[in-house]
Amino acid sequence: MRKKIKQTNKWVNNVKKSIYFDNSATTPVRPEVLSEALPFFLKKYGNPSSFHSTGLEAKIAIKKARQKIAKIINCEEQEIIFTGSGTESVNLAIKGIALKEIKNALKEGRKIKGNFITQTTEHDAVIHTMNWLKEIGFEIKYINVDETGIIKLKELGQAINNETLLVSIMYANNETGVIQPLPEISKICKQKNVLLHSDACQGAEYLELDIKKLGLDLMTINGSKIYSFKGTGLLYKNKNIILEPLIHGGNHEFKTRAGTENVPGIIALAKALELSRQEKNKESKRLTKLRDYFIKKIENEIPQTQINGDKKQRLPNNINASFYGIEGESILLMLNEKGIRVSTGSACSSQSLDPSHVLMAMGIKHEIAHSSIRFTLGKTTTKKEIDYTIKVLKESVKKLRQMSPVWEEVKK
Amino acid sequence: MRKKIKQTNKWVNNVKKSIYFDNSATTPVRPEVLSEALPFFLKKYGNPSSFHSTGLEAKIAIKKARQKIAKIINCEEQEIIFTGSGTESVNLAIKGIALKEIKNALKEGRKIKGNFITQTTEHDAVIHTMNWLKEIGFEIKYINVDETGIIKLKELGQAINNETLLVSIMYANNETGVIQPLPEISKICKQKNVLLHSDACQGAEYLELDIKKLGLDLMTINGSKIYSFKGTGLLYKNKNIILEPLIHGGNHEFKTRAGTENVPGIIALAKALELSRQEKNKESKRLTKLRDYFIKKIENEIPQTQINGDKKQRLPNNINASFYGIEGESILLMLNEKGIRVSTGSACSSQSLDPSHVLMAMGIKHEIAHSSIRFTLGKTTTKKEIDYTIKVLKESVKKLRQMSPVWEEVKK
Amino acid sequence: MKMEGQDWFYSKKVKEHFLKPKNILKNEKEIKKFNGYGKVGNMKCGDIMEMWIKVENEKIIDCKWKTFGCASAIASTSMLSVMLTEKKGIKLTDALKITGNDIMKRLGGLPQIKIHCSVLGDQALREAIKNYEKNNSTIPKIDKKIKLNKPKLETKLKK
Amino acid sequence: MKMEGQDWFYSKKVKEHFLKPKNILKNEKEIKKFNGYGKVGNMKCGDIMEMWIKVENEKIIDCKWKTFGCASAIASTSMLSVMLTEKKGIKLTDALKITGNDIMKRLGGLPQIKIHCSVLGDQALREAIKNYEKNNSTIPKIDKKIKLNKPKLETKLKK
Ligand SMILES: Cc1ncc(COP(=O)(O)O)c(C=O)c1O
Ligand SMILES: Cc1ncc(COP(=O)(O)O)c(C=O)c1O
Repeated sequence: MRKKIKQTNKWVNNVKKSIYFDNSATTPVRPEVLSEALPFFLKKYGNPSSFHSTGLEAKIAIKKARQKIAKIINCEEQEIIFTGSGTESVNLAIKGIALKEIKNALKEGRKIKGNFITQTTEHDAVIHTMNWLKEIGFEIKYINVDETGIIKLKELGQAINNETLLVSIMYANNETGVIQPLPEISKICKQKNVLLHSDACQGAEYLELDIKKLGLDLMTINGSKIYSFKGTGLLYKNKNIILEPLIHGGNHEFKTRAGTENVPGIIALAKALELSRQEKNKESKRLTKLRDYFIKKIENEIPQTQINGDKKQRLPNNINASFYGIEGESILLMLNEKGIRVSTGSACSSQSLDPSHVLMAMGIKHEIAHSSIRFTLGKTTTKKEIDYTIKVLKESVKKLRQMSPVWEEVKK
Repeated sequence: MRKKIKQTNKWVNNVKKSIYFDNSATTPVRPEVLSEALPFFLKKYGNPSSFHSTGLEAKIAIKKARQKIAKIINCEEQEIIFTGSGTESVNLAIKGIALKEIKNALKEGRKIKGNFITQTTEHDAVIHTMNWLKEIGFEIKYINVDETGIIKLKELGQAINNETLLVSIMYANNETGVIQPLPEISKICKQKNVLLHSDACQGAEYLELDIKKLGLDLMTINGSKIYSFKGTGLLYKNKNIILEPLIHGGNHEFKTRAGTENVPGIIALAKALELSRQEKNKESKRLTKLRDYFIKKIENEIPQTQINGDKKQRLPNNINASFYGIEGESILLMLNEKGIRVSTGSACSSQSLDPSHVLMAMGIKHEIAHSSIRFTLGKTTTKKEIDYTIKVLKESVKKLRQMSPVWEEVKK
Repeated sequence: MKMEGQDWFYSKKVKEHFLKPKNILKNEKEIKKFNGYGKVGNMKCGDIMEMWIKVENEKIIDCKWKTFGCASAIASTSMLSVMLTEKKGIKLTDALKITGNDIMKRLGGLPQIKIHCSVLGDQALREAIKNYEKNNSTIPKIDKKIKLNKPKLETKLKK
Repeated sequence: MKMEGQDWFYSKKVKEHFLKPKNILKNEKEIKKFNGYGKVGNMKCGDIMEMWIKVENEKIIDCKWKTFGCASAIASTSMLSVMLTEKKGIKLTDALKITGNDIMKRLGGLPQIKIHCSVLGDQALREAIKNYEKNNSTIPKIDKKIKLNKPKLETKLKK
């Protein structure tokens, strides 16, 4: 089976039928990752809780995966909680803290006390969780970012008080790739003696993950962004923190998250993290070059554009650009016609008509936020693909601008 | 890839290296199920929320899977919520109802009102969720079962009152395979105008799943018990019920469960359910025969044993037997040495020393509960395997009884 | 793939009109030809729509438009412009009867969330007809100043 | 596989002693040979342990046992019986010094939750020694009545 999958290193060619510049939405699974996990579907299918050899085999495999990850993020085995997604990990981190206060308030028949602090460009997983906490009575404070997308540290320091239960600041932004200065944020939190969680889903493939260097108490990672399985995630949780579970049942995951372990998914997650660590430096360098090349091309060849988010403190694979006078969704669909898969910074195309809250939080005007496109490069990205994309992009933008009533004005 | 996996119909042979009688703990993934899902790891890897062709491909695949399942359980598409496990589905059903009251109580700064009703032989997913609700102030009522493991319907009728928020009764028991009379339970709930959830994880492979015939408002199914992926599950939810989500984030699953969809897992779940429906009648007959043969053999060849749970109203693949005078775990380990994988009805072997709460709830004595073994047959089970197992079992029981101080007494 | 266009991605017709929109105003010099002009805008979905019509004998005989809008806005307006001009023109009274729904039908449907886009061209058309009636011969200068809605971040972050 | 026995499944030694336990009392007629008898029981983990010892010159020179217990109870007691008899017997004073920990070490460890099992044999031994001392020559009849703890379902279902 292994060999057969390895053969599928035709993978690269298969993937290449289209140019996939949406790696921040999700990545394909790497063949090495899949082949590591495959035996656990068919042959080593035991339930890790089963008290026989088939169960033991699965139990040991999970333990090894846990050890592997513990080494990578520099923590202890029991500090890793496997979950069913990045979103679940985020929810577990935040609500796991909140539920302790919720329990107490209910027992005492009183209203909620306490506040949570986050910032304005977080992923929906954090924002909607916070909104829910707000609804039930917690105070939620959103720290602002500057025009480059980086958090205003001073505001953070001022916001923390005695009633702060948790600070949650993402590692790298999913729309702009902008990287938050976690060590500095951690310093502030430590000074004020407040717990810090970071949603590191986007950072996990390319950035430092040593939780001691980053200074984190809780950290979320998922599989679907690091060439591993969708529906997998983990939460690093400092062993001194006890979280109230979201999902009750059997005594799995150190009683923090019940349910039969997703054995193949856990094996895959560990393998993917391991590979990403091995390739991190080289791949980051390669992509940074391609990214900067891409950005330069856009700036040179397409007039009236802007790159959104800090150009240095950003993921090596992220380009977020606004093309004045036209709508992101239209650009996206034109590129799609030519086999190029991208995303709008704006959420207009998905289930909401509002422009990207991330770009808006950076003070970018409404219509410019609506004009944005995110290109997120990946393992298989080549310079050739970028050149082709620039060509198609140029034509598409031109065509759309011709039919835009705004363009004539913007040009001036 | 498909063909290659199909070749793996060596599967049967691989699996056969051991005799796997622990199919209620988890099942291997069927090759047909894996091969259906494989393309969604490597090639069709899009995020269903992505607004381009790669995303659309995944979105449509999920939609088709949802339609397939909706047809099988006789509901509408939007009534199926995909989750990350059976445990999560159970939690979503129960807490999804409870959280509405929790929210109101917190807003009003008062204690919790309302009760939940379940029964004494439920899975830990239900019991520990109920215990948590109890802790925060809900009233929890446990309906008793009779000595065959079947719920006392009269008690249920009496327990329901105006403050009842939900009744949750499992379909088939995971330890004894005993089947609860859901249509009758539903009648009682409908009369009293109370919602009914059923944990159907164990029933999904063999029993009727038409929610209209069963009369359910909510139903939990998972992948790991029906020859599909671990870490997958679904909740059927009547469209008139609005559940408070456990996991907040993006607008996935009709805003009831956030997080990037586990595309391969969802495809696999639908395929497995489809196959189980096609084979249900034939396979149930085949297994019922084998089960009854197994039971007769035990009763005839091993003295001083008892079968736990109703012999008719039980899953076609479940045999739960107590062997007086000796401990389940010791039998399990002796069988394991001979390549036979079983489970103790008692939880002694796992993380708790208490005897099975299921058997105890049926009025079975402590030491007899400790003497139980569960055999759960599966797709690949043959009569030969049973004959071999009986032989090994006979020897093991004899050997253990020889060293038991209780045996001499029990014999009389 | 039956599902296309029904509830998510666009129908074939939408795609066609999006990729090759009909009756776009390509050259500002053309404007002189027209005797009715309408403009509507909704930056909430980044939509701005301008439409020019030429009316003769109470019939629209030509029509051009421009939009800063998404694919459904482009396709809807393109389709509307075809509906207005396909049979050698349309009576003003009939033009006024065209609804977003009619446009959507011709397009083979739009996703739920994009339905409002089909109304945009329709709205611009009404404005253009009103403008024609008010001021039969002179076309007002194009108003370049676009009013933008103030961003409301609060809708997402519940502060 | 380093992990075996450390924190979950059993060590090699445990397996060995479980599958081939040493010094089991096979025949009730043997009982006559012994001059010390102990019995402890804990139905909480389904454990009951009986032990017979033969003492000569303040030395245990033979030892047999029976158990209704799990694999770790069986292996621990088997190991204990070996420790008692391996070097042509052990002084009573030394026998009394053996702890559950000593047994566990010889077994290569036991899972956390099973540690108490290693104490069972040890406890039965103490009872047997006490019995020997109290009543040097006569061995009491085996008490067949086993007291069982009342099941406490409440521990799981919080009613
Ligand atoms: C009856 C029953 N309910 C719930 C579950 C929990 O399912 P999962 O392990 O997928 O969370 C199981 C199996 O573990 C079960 O047998
Ligand atoms: C920054 C960030 N956080 C959280 C998530 C949620 O992860 P998942 O889809 O695995 O739930 C994502 C991706 O969707 C993300 O990019």
